Amino acid sequence: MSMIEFKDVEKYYGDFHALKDINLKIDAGETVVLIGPSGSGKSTLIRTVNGLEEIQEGQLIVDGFDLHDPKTDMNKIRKNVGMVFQHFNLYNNKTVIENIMLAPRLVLKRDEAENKRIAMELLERVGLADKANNMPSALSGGQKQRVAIARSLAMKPKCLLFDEPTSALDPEMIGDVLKVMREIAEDSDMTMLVVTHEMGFAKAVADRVIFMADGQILEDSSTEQFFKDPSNERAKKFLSQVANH
Amino acid sequence: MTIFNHYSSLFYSGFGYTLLASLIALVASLVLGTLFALLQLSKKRLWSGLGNAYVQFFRNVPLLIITLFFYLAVAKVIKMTGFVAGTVALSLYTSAFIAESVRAGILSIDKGQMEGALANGLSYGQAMRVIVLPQAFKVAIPSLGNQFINLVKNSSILAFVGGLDLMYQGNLVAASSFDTFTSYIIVGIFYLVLTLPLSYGMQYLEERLQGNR
Amino acid sequence: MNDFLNALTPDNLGYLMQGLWITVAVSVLSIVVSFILGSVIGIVMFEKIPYFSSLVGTLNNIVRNLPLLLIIFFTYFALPQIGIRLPVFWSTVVAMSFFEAAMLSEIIRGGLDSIDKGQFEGARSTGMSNRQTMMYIILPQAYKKMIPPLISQLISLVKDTSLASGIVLADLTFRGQVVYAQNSHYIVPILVFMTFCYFIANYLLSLLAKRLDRRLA
Amino acid sequence: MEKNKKRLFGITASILLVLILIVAGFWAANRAHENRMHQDTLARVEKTKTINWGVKTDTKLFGLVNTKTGQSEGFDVDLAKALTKQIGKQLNMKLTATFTPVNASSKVQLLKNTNIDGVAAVMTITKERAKIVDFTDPYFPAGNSLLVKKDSGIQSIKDLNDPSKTILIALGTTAADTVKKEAPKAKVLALQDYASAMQALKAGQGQAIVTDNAILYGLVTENPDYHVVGGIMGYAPYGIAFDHNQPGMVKESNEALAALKKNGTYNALIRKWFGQVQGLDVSQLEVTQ
Repeated sequence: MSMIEFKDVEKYYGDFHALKDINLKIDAGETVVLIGPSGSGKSTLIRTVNGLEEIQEGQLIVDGFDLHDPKTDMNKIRKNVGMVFQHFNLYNNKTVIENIMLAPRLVLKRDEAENKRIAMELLERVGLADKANNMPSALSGGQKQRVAIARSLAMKPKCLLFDEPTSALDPEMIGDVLKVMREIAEDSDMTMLVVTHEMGFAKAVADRVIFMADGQILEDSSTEQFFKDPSNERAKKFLSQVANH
Repeated sequence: MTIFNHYSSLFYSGFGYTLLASLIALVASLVLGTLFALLQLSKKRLWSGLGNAYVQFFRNVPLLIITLFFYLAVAKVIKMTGFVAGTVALSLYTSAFIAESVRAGILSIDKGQMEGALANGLSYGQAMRVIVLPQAFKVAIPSLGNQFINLVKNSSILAFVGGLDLMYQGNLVAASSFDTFTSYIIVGIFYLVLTLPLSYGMQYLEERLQGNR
Repeated sequence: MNDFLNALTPDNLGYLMQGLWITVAVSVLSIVVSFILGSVIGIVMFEKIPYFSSLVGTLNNIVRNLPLLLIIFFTYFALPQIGIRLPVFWSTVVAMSFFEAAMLSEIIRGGLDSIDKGQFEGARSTGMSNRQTMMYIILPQAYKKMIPPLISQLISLVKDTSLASGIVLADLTFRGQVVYAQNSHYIVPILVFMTFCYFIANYLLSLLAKRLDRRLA
Repeated sequence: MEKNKKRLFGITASILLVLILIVAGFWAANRAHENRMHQDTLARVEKTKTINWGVKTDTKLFGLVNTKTGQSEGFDVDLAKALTKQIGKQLNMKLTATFTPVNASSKVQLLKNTNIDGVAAVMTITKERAKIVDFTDPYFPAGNSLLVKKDSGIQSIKDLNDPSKTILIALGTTAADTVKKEAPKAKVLALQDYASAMQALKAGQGQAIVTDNAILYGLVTENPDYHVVGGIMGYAPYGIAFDHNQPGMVKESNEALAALKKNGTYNALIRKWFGQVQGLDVSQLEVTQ
């Protein structure tokens, strides 16, 4: 069963054609990495999946719901689709643990004791149990991003979206975040769609790699195939440039 | 000072009505202002248009005209005293300015806060109420404070419609004692008792908030 | 509808429009005077001259925190008691200028504060005096930033002029009251008409402010 | 170095400013005292060759602005003009009448502040006011009456002597004293002007307006659902007011008023302004020789 399905999707920002004829299917449990030069539409694409961006044409089916249908309740979908952002977007007015507990309390009406237990468990898993009562402003970037991941996991989503989760971090922070992400990919059956420039992570974790440029999907192949011999010329060029760095 | 002693009960009762009108209008305009700020920011054209129209209307029309409208026209249909008419007008007028402050506050909050909350599964309303608005109000405190000071000063509009407030009583005392000079100075001191602490409190808060940044 | 036509006869309309003219005249005169006065006060507060700045600031704060209506009544009714006797038009201009100067001085001080300190250091390092720096470097930049808030202050002025109807200044608001004294059926039409006049005048000003804001940004 | 200079300047300027404020304060207090002293209105009138009258702008039949000319028109205005002319004759000079609009709360203030020379603005002669201003002989026989809704059943002010009732008056009129005397238990609400009072009555904020009968007749002309009841409470005629202690001006005015009554000008004006008012017997107002 597919978790995410794009059918002939088109997206415009005014006159700018941001996504062109996107057709893409991601099965439940798959880990897919989305790469491409900046401005290629990767972020736009991932943001459409939980409705932060609207599409203008085509069909986008997530977890069985058609997002383009105005009758669809976005809140229902977002319950099952978590997202981790480039700039973390932690709630500035809440402590670390409150950041994690808020949505389960308001949306899932999770029992308070249970909520706290799960939140602490998650904090331990990302290695930040001692920061539970700090404000986000007291954390480093890498710590913030790990809290953001814990916050998404607390909703027990079926699908998790990562929008360049490490590109705003100092190099020495990246490892910790990637480690957490890899653990999630390995020990759960969660669907993951990751926009990243970390080729090492892609190679190690992804089932499939999708290459985008100019709002189009140019290559969609298995990880092994992609890194060995991409069929698309631009993908080849991109890979060689990234490898040189 | 003999004037004050002679008419002190008038001054005190006027002060009470001014305080009452200010407090009622404060609460009402805060609620209305927030509501219209949210309307202005709505993605639906109709709602945002409605919000904008409301704010533009009340920002660009004199408070006195609005007050007279309630007092002379609306009161024909819905019976109300000058005090009520004045306080309603004051609330609506101030709410347009508060809407602008709150709107600016909301816009100053990083878009990521809303997106993070939405992606986290919160509904738009929940995200607004629990995450964005509390932060927006904090940012808006200095400008909200200024609006509250203006509100207290503007409550003098009640004098035009028999609103029994400080200014109304001041006019009465000035007209019957003919020591206009002293009467109005006493009225001024009463207003300052309300507005000066607010003003200095706001300055203090503003400096502290700037220090935090 | 009939009431509208009856209320807005050519005579009444002409009478009201003269009132609008008085409203505009008072507003423009007041903004000019208060701008000059407010600049002086604003600069004094900005310069942080020991004792003097805080004294001026305190006096300024007192004026700012009084209702304009009180200041208008005081100027017209109380000042004659010490021999300062002004016609109602000039009395209004004086009261509004005095009050608005206190409001504007805060805007001007804020505008000056917002200029990067590097501008001072740069100018002073080239050998310009404090006064020259102020005149040629700081004030022009600050005024440019202050144009939008100045226009919104002008909008307040146009609105606040209506308060002077309380001392029988024959402005738009007062004249409206005179017209509906002819017949109480005219109250709604006249109020609607006055609202329309004020709204158009002020809305145009606010559009101007927005446009300048965009151009200067 | 510069810092010290600034400091010195600051201290000097502060002391100077405080001194200026103190001096201004004393000067103001002194001027206020001086200003209470006598100024002769007649002398001023003779010097300027004008009499500046305070008149109403919003009172039908007495002083209502004609929007075509922008000038107040009414019995008060016409009488003031006639008086000016007559006083000029008595003083052997040509006097001009000028008019300044006043409202109920500003008329005495302006008189005291000498912005205007006299007040012809439906002003009732009372003992209280006579302590503050000088009145001429009565020029219009008025008294307080009640304006109520025709179906209200209220017949006299006694019906309103109850804490649950509210009586509407205009600010700065004598109605307050009448109400205090006749219906001490009733609540009183003072409005800025008669139009507001009428509106308040219609809105049910009060049960009756108490004010001068002449003004109430003006209100009735456009509000046929209302009528005037309660007779005339106390003969409270209108007088022309001048600043306090102006025997010269008052004497000239009284002579002029008597002359106008004698030569028929007065009656002509009465008929001009009150001839059309329904329910008012004009002959009661006219003077008989």
